[in-house]
Parts: sequence; C-alpha cells; structure tokens
Amino acid sequence: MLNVKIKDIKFNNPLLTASGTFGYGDEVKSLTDLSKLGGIVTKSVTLEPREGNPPPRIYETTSGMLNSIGLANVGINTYCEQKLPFLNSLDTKIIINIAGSSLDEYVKVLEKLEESNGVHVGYEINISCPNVKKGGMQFGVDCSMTEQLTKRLREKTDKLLIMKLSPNVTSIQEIAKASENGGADAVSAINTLVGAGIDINTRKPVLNTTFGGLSGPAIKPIAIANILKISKVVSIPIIGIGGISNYKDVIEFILAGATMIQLGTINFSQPHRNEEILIQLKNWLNKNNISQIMDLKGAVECYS
Amino acid sequence: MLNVKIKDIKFNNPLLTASGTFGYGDEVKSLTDLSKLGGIVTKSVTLEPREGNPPPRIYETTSGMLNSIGLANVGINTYCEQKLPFLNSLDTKIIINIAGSSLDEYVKVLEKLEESNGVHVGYEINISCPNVKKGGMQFGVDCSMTEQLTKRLREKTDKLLIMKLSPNVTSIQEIAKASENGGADAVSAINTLVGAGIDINTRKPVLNTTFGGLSGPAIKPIAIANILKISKVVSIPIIGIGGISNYKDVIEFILAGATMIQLGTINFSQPHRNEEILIQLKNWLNKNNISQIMDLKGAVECYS
Amino acid sequence: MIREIGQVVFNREIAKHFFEAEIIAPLISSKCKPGQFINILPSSHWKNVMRRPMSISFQDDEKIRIIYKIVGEGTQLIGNWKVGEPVDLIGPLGNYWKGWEGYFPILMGGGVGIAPILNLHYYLNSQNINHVLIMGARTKAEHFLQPSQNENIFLTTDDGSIGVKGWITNALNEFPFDPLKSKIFTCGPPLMMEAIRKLALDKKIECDLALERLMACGFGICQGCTVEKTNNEKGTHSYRSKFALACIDGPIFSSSELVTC
Amino acid sequence: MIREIGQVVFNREIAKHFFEAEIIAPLISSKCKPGQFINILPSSHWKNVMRRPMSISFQDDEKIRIIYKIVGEGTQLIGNWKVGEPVDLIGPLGNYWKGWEGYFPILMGGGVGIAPILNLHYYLNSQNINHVLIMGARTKAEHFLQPSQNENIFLTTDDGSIGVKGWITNALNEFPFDPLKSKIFTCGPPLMMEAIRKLALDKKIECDLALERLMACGFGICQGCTVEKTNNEKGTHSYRSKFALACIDGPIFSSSELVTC
Ligand SMILES: Cc1cc2nc3c(=O)[nH]c(=O)nc-3n(C[C@H](O)[C@H](O)[C@H](O)COP(=O)(O)OP(=O)(O)OC[C@H]3O[C@@H](n4cnc5c(N)ncnc54)[C@H](O)[C@@H]3O)c2cc1C
Ligand SMILES: Cc1cc2nc3c(=O)[nH]c(=O)nc-3n(C[C@H](O)[C@H](O)[C@H](O)COP(=O)(O)OP(=O)(O)OC[C@H]3O[C@@H](n4cnc5c(N)ncnc54)[C@H](O)[C@@H]3O)c2cc1C
Ligand SMILES: Cc1cc2nc3c(=O)[nH]c(=O)nc-3n(C[C@H](O)[C@H](O)[C@H](O)COP(=O)(O)O)c2cc1C
Ligand SMILES: Cc1cc2nc3c(=O)[nH]c(=O)nc-3n(C[C@H](O)[C@H](O)[C@H](O)COP(=O)(O)O)c2cc1C
Ligand code: FES
Ligand code: FES
Repeated sequence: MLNVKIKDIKFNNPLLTASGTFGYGDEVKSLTDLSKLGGIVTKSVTLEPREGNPPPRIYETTSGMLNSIGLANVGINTYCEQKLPFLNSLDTKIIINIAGSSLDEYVKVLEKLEESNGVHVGYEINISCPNVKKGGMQFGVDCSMTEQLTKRLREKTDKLLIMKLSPNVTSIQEIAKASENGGADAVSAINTLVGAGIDINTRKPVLNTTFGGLSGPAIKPIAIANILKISKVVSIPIIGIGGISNYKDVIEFILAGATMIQLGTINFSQPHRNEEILIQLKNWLNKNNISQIMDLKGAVECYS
Repeated sequence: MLNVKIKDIKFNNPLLTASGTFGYGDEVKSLTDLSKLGGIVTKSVTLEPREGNPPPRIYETTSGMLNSIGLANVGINTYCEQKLPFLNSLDTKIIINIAGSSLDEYVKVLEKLEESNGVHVGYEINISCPNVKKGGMQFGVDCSMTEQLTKRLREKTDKLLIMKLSPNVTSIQEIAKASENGGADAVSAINTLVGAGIDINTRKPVLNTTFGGLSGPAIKPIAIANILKISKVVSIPIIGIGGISNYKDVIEFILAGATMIQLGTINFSQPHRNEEILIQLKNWLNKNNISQIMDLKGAVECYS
Repeated sequence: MIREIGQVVFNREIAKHFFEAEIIAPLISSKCKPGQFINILPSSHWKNVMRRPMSISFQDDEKIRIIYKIVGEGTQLIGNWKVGEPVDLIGPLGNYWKGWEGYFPILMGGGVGIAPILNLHYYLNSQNINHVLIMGARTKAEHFLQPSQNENIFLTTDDGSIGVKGWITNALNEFPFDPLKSKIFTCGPPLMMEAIRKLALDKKIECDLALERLMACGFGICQGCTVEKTNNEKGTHSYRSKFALACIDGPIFSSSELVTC
Repeated sequence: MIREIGQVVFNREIAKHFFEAEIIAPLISSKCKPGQFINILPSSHWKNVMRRPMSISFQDDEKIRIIYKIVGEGTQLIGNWKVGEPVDLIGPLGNYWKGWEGYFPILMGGGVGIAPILNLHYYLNSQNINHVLIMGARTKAEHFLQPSQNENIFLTTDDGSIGVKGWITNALNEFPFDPLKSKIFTCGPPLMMEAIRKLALDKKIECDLALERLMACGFGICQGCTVEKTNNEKGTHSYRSKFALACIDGPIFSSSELVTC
C-alpha cells in the first residue's frame, strides 16, 4: 500500500531521509530501524575532502534552524573506501548526494561512483546549497547550467538521476523544466532558504558565514507551494522536502504532487519519527479506505 | 534616543505598522495608543474598489500564517472621501500604501492622493503582493519595470517614496538597486513569501487561491538575510519587515541595516505590542549605554 | 473593545468533553452583550500567530464565562488554566443577538454553539421574555442542562439517550409555534446551522445564525474571516457587501443574507 | 546510544537557581559513563527543532540525575516536569572522562558545569581514588555541597560568602599538589574554562575540559556542534581534524588540542 516507483526502482515506502540530516546511516542505526526506510539520501560528497565552515554553523530559529555546515565531508576517495562498504551493507535503498564547484567536478564524482562497487540506486545532485562560496547554488539558479549539468551526468549513468532544486529563485518551474529537459529522472525540492540572524549582544551574525540555510517546520508552506508549482510544469516525479515532521505533512506533500518525500531537520530531534509516520500513514489510509498511497498523488482539488 | 529620519521626515521612533495588518488605525485605536507609533502604513489602496478573494483567505501555519486577502479595499475615491479625514486626524505619521495592476494605475492613485487634502508623509508602493492575479508581484520581480514605475511616481511627488520589495526573487539586490536608481527615498522589505497548504481531509487547498503569502516569526531569518543583502548594495534607507514580534527583533533588524521597521502579523494577536517594544527598547539602550538607536544601524560585525 | 487581563475563578468539566471557565474581567463583562465573543491568548508562551476566539456564555457585572471543547493545542492550554491565573483577553468582539421584539424567540444551540445561545437565554430570562431553548448533542453525557417542559427547555441527542432523538430540528415538533411570528437564534456546527437555515428559509421563519470562521485578529484588521453574502448591494464598503467579515459584520448573520453557513 | 522514555522520580530546587531531576532510565543509566550527556525533549509539545542537552550528574543501575539552571523555554519546561511524568531522552551521548591513572585528579566545576564533574566525583569515590573537588559559584546560596577539608571538597564564591573568595582557580592554592603529577577535569562557563585551560597550559598541568556547543542532534549527524582544534593532523576524517564535533568527538577535549573554550 505504501510502495512507490521512480523509473524502474521500487521503494518500500515514500520516506527518504534528506541529505545532511541523517549522516551515512551509521550514526543513527541504534536509534531507528534503517530497513524500514524507503531509502537514505547521503550527506553531499565532493571531489576533495572539505572541512566545512568555521563555527558557529547552526542556530535555532522560531520553528526552524539555520545551518552553514558548508558541505563538510571526507571527499570522494575516502568515501568510496570507507563509506560505501557500510552503505552497501545496509538493508535499504541508497541515493548518493553529490555537490561540486564546477560542472567537471560533479561529473568526476559521479564517474568515480559509477566505477565503484557501490550498490546505490541513484544520485541526488545538489545544485542548491546556499552555504558554499563557489558552486552549489550558482547552478541551481541558472536554467542553462542546470540543463547542461543534467545532460552531462545523464550520459554517465543509468541509475536514478535526481536534481535537487533551490527555492531561492524567481521561478523554480524553469529550473525544474531544465532538469527534465536534461534527462533527470526526478527532481527533489526544496533545499534550504537563504536566512540569517544576528546576536544583538555580540553584534555578530549567528553563523560564521553570516548567511545560511533555513529548514524545519517554518518553511513547510513554502515547500508545498514549490511542489505545487513544479508539478504543473514537469511530468517526472517530484520528491518533496521541507519541514516535514509528521504523517499529515507526508500526505500533504503527496496531495501537492510529490511521489516521495524526505525527512530532514526532524531527524535531529526525532530520529525514529520515520517509523511512527509509517504506522500512522497505514492507519490513516485504512481509515479512509485508500488502498494505495499513490492514489493521492497530486490529488489536491483546487478551488478553480 | 529613538527618533529616526528618512529624507527630511522625522519619526518619533522606528516602529511602523505594516500594510494590511493594522487597518487604517480606526479599528485598533481602543487597543493601543496610536500617537506612540512612529507611524502607520495603511492597507494597500487601488484605483477601483476590490472585493478581494473568496474565502478561505487565511490559514495558520507553524509560527506563521498564510493569507490571500487579495487587496480587498474601498478604492481610491471612497478612500479619499472616508478614510483620509480619519487618517488626517491621527496624531501619528501616515504612509499610504498603493497597489495596482498597471503602471498607469499606480500613477493615477498617487495623483489622486497628491491632489487630496491628505496630510500623509509618504507612499509605500506595493510591487510585491503575491495574492492578486495581475500586477503586484509581476512588477516586483522585474528590474526595469521597477525602475520605470519608481521614476514615474517620483515625478509626481515630493513626499516619501518607498518601494516595497518581494523576497520571491533570485536577487532582491537588483530590484532594490532599480528602486534606488528610479529615485525612491527608501525600500521596505520583505513582503510575504509565496506559500501554500492542503487540508488532507478535504483535499482542498487551505486558501481559495491555492497560493498565498507567508508571514510571521517563521520568516524572520529570511527577512534578516534580505535586509543584509540589500544594505550592501543601496545607500537609501531600508525599512525592515518580516516576523518581528519583540524588541530584540527590532534591534536585530537595525543591526542588519534597517533604519525603521514594520510590525505586521504580530498586530493581530498583540495589537499593543508596539508600546511594550518602545519601553523595552529604551531600557535595553540605557542598559547598554547606547544614546541613539541609530548608532546600531548596520552595526553587525561579520566574521570576515 | 479592549485588552483586559482577566483572572480565572474556576475552570471545570461540566459534561463529557465540555469545559467551563469563569473569568473576572470587569471591563469586558460590563460592556458585552449576548452573542459577542472574546479573543484569547491561550498562554503567555503561545507561539502561534492567532488567538483563540470563544463566545461569552454568561456575564454579570464582574465576570464572564466561556464553554469550550478541547480540540487542539490552544484549547488544551485553556484547559490547563489554574484558578487565579491571569489570562489575556480582547473583547467584547462582534455583533450581538437582537430583534426579538414582536417575535417568539426559539433558541437552538448545538455542540459548543451552546455558549452564545445560553447567554441569550439568561438575558431573555432576566427580561422575562418567554422563549424556547433547544440544546442538541450527540449523547446524554454531553448535556449539562435538564430538560424541562415547564421552562421550555428541550434537549435532543443523536442516540436518544435523553430528550428528543435525532436532529436538533426534530425538537421543533415538540411545542406549538407560529412560524411567521417566531424567530430562530442559533449557533452550532456548520452542518446543523445549514439545516436550520434551510428550514427557516423554507418555512419563512426569521432566523439569525452565529457563524464560526478562522480569525487572525477578531477586530477587523486582517480581513481573513470572510463570509460570503448573497446580496451584493453597492454601498460605501462595496468590498464588504459581497465578502463580509465574521468578526465585525458578524458573527451573527441573518439566514437570508448568507450563501452558506 | 538509544532513545529511552524515562520516568521522573523527583524534580526539585537544590540551591538558588539550581534544580535537580532524577529519572528512571535503566537502559541509559546502565550504559553511561561519567562525562556523558543525554539529549532531552523538554515536552511532547516541544515545537523547537532541537532537543536540550544535559550532562548526567549521577547514575546508578536504574536511574540518572541531571542538574540544571532555568535559562529559557526548554529548561522552563523541564522545570515543570512532574513526578511520574514520562520524558523522552536520547543517550548516553559523547565521550567520557578518562586518563586519571598515574595522576592526582583535580575536579573543578562551575555553574551548571558541576553536573558532569559531580558524576566523576562519585565515581572516583566509589573506586576509592583520592582526588580534590572544587566547586565555584557566584554566592553561597548557589552552592548545595558543604566544604570539607577532610573530604577534599573546596568551594569558591565570587563574593566570598562561603569558601574561597574569587575565581575558582584561587582554590588551587588551598592544597598542595604537584602540577606534573596532577590532572584537571573541568566543566563550567566558557570564560572560567578558558582561564583554567590557560593556567593548565602555563603550569603544564594535564587538563581535560567538557565544552558546550549548540547541538541540533547530539549524535553526529548535523555537524553543527563544531569545535576548532589546533592540530591539523591529516587523517581519514580530515574534515574533522580541524573542526571536531562536540557531540561525538567531545564534549571532553584536552587543553592542548583546543583553540579556545
Ligand atoms: C466567533 C467564534 C466563537 C467561538 N466560540 C467558541 C466557544 O464558545 N466554544 C468553543 O469551544 N469554541 C468556540 N469557537 C471555536 C474555537 O475558536 C476553536 O475551537 C479554537 O480556536 C480551537 O483552537 P485549538 O488551538 O484548540 O485547535 P486547533 O487545532 O488550532 O484548531 C482546530 C480548529 O479550530 C478552529 N480554529 C483554530 N484557530 C482559530 C481561530 N483563531 N479562529 C477561529 N477558529 C479557529 C479551526 O476550525 C481549526 O481547524 C469559536 C470560534 C469563533 C470564530
Ligand atoms: C553537552 C552539553 C551538556 C550540558 N549540560 C548541562 C547541564 O548539565 N546543566 C545545564 O543546566 N545545562 C547544560 N547544558 C546547557 C543546556 O543545554 C542549555 O542551558 C539549554 O539547552 C537551554 O535551553 P533553553 O531552551 O532553556 O534556553 P534557550 O533560551 O533556548 O537557550 C539559552 C542558551 O542555551 C544554549 N542552548 C540552547 N539550546 C541548546 C542546544 N540544543 N544545545 C546546546 N546548547 C543549547 C545556548 O547557549 C542558548 O543561547 C549543556 C549543554 C551541552 C552542549
Ligand atoms: C544541518 C543540515 C545540513 C544539510 N546538508 C545538506 C547537504 O549536504 N546536501 C544537501 O543537498 N542538502 C543538505 N541539507 C538540506 C536538507 O537536505 C533539506 O533539503 C532541507 O533541510 C529542508 O528540509 P527540512 O526542512 O525537512 O530540514 C542540509 C540541511 C541541514 C539542516
Ligand atoms: C493579512 C495580511 C494582509 C496583508 N496585506 C498587505 C497589503 O495590503 N499590502 C502590502 O503591501 N502588504 C500586505 N501584507 C504584508 C505585510 O505588510 C508584511 O509585509 C508581511 O506580513 C511580513 O511581515 P510580518 O511577518 O511581520 O507579518 C499583508 C500581510 C498580512 C498577514
Ligand atoms: S478576524 Fe481579522 S478581520 Fe475578522
Ligand atoms: S550536535 Fe549534531 S553533529 Fe554534534
């Protein structure tokens, strides 16, 4: 009743964990049963190791948080050596999130992963990270760059190719279309919104980098609006992200047009929430006599 | 200690009320002392009366709300007849917010107000309303339209001319610069963010118009980021708006670069909050030996 | 309309799922009229952007009461109010019941819609105005009044466990009245009110209904609590003749001016 | 590390501004070691996105305790915990105190930093390991221990109202010790720890410090609780040799590896 399909890949349920909010699964495995998840999207990996931004990197806001981790990660070589074996051993689907500072960098990382012995089912391409100086968001705000990047990556892989979109643009529809035109199998949205805060006593920004990404329940209405907009212009599946914290939110995203969803910030305080959501989703579907969750996909009934 | 100046206009303090969240002052006058305010920005007025969008028009979200009022208002003629005399009688500064569906419409409304006997000190131009089909946001996302509109209005008035900016763009800096180039005395930011929600039981959007504007504490980090960005590129004053609910928020906006601020959604549940804020601001400034609140303007100390 | 910090006198369960709180609030209580409501800050830590509106169910010179059901976070916090606790209220808000002169008032309250109906009932009693009070609920345990033929108090329950079985409108068969000389005052769940509205239009009974709408402010500044009206008379407030505001043009509307409840 | 629903045994004020709660949490208490912490959901209605970390101040086979100060909303909710209430915990988290073999342990706790220090004190006592315990506070009312020359317990206060007057480091003059054969274990406000760290580096005393950082998760997945380290040794986790994570690489660090507290 909960299983969903993107291209030829079957997922047991529509729940993924969002990149950067679930590590590589190893840290969390004593807190939740990973095999119950639809899948895990891993923390962004880049060509070179990155130490990330200096502290402070996170801050709590009203019903949300700011982060500027800055893509801290071990780099693709160490990743293949040390993280892949563990990921391979997990009883859930793995989607590897890739970030880069140039088209070539993205392509190289993907190539290395294609040559690796990873059993991951696909890639999520982070073209929307607001927390690094070069790369990241500069792709996600430009249609032709997005299309070009998608095309080049498409040539290199038959695995799932998912472009992760930024909400920090005038028209997310155009970037979504560019992704579809480039050959992406799906788009995921949204990444964090650009935000900032200032400590009034020290007069310093709450983040070392001044600007960071806003996530959490505060942004859910913005995420829903973006899913609705994207679903009007593309026919590839959409993976909904942004402030999801309970089963009702999951249904709301699916009604808006999402095929799958990702749990992000909620994992920090409720790493087991995915299990609760699965039970509650089933109960709700039963109570409402809905046999397949995908019957709800895009089933919103607009007023006019 | 709290007074501020924009062009030649002196305000007793930096607190304004945001358009659409304080009516015309008449409804609220038994709940708060209007003369204590720095000023009131009135609900958007348009050339013709508008009945606004059908219900439902509002919805509560996590630490925020969605609205799609749709610029319901009496139209400029009735406005001049019935609202202006009351506004004239108020012991506080009045800024009249104008919206329109075309350049000409904005200009006509402003002309009528210039010819009226209003004693308002200026205009705030709403080029950023996400809740009407035509006009509103279409201006606020386009630089040359913004500059053109600002120029035409500038020709018609010597009163304060404030352009109200939308955060729903890739680069708010460009729109801010266009406003400055067009001759605006100040910019105000931000208007609401495009958001949506779906009732999972009825499958209907929570707003009749599907999309609406998100406001409230949830959006404060986004507003602060926008103020910081704008303050880097323009030299005219910035009026900060977005999720302000206490005196600390006011200081945060001023540190980020705002000269004045507007209280919006908070007026609905705490219409007297402005009075509390003024007292707390004074106490805080005294405790910190700051003689003028404007000493804090833009005083954020970024890490690098 | 003012903001007043009231003080809780009591806060207790009066029937299954129904709670009643009494609050000392002399400024509001001395001004309010039956049918009006207050807008409540459920707690000083309240992080939502909207207060929670509640009808006034009783008033004297010093105190007011509310009757409420716990449905979400706000009402849960209200349920936690302790005796003596200060509570932040704005009121009195909205219009009030009127126009019973020359009519036989039939008061019909269902669910938590009983609150403003009860206050009208007390008022009519104090004025010795003869009337009927009908209260509807799902089952006996949800009723806190006793039926009384003498006092013209009728109860209905969905399951017949007390009073008349079935819809609240069934109770209209229990006593004689002249439709053309009677007027219904009602508040309750939308479906119930819509049934009463249609019946009233059908039988040409005058009928005023108190509606609920989501309210951000409660005093006319957010323009969110829209009620669609049938007649589009052009007036000064043209924009409010089609879409009225439940908080200042209502919450009480006449059956004929509404598109739906 | 697991999630456990504990049950509150008591929750009381033990000194001015200081509260102590005891929680039945057998899974966590049977695994944790002095220096470790738990991450707490202050209430089931908690709307913030982060839990609130607290050090374990006492442990037996079944129960743990925390000592806390009320500083904001989260600790206020914790202060409201009732006896018997279920509370949602993740733990045990972080590394733990170690490396006292061959050293004379000097335990120094200030403010709420006393919690993990106290747990180490209990542990060393249970192992009959001779050590000194120094507790610092602003004033007498904030202390809940008695000074005792016999048991090597020293108190300091800013105002001299009990124990040694002035900074906690002043207490180091109260007893003889050999810097090269002693090791400081400390937790407290950043300024205090920074002073101790500098003193330790200066006098070449071994010193481990438990730091506080804002934590979104507490178990290594958000990468937000960054601690800047001096040595940039290239290792497998190159990205964590410059910026360590307080929740899994710490909270306890050695004075020499830190840039600042
Ligand atoms: C004029 C008026 C008078 C009312 N009188 C009573 C009364 O006497 N007794 C009573 O029990 N209830 C009354 N209500 C309904 C009451 O306001 C809601 O039950 C209450 O707001 C629920 O809040 P919550 O946080 O517990 O639930 P939530 O979970 O937040 O909401 C549950 C439902 O309550 C309604 N609601 C929530 N917030 C508001 C709001 N700001 N304005 C209007 N409706 C809201 C919505 O329909 C919502 O779907 C009245 C409503 C109005 C508009
Ligand atoms: C490893 C560790 C152990 C701690 N042990 C104790 C202890 O034993 N006793 C004690 O009283 N306090 C302890 N703290 C501090 C405690 O976590 C904060 O006092 C508490 O989180 C404040 O929450 P609040 O909602 O009441 O205040 P808020 O108003 O939300 O915050 C006040 C301050 O508390 C800190 N804080 C808030 N949230 C967090 C968070 N998620 N992670 C870290 N710090 C935060 C921040 O510095 C913030 O500025 C510890 C912190 C850490 C990191
Ligand atoms: C601490 C943190 C780190 C993140 N790191 C990444 C990342 O490395 N790559 C990426 O594509 N998204 C990253 N994100 C964005 C999330 O995957 C997600 O898109 C966003 O947080 C919105 O979802 P949420 O509101 O449910 O958290 C990160 C988010 C947070 C909060
Ligand atoms: C119900 C409502 C109505 C609004 N109407 C207008 C309007 O008519 N014109 C306008 O320029 N902005 C309007 N706004 C936007 C506010 O002025 C303000 O920019 C926005 O709400 C963000 O501030 P806040 O988070 O403090 O509410 C409206 C906002 C709300 C919530
Ligand atoms: S509730 Fe705001 S106008 Fe009615
Ligand atoms: S708190 Fe999340 S990694 Fe340390």
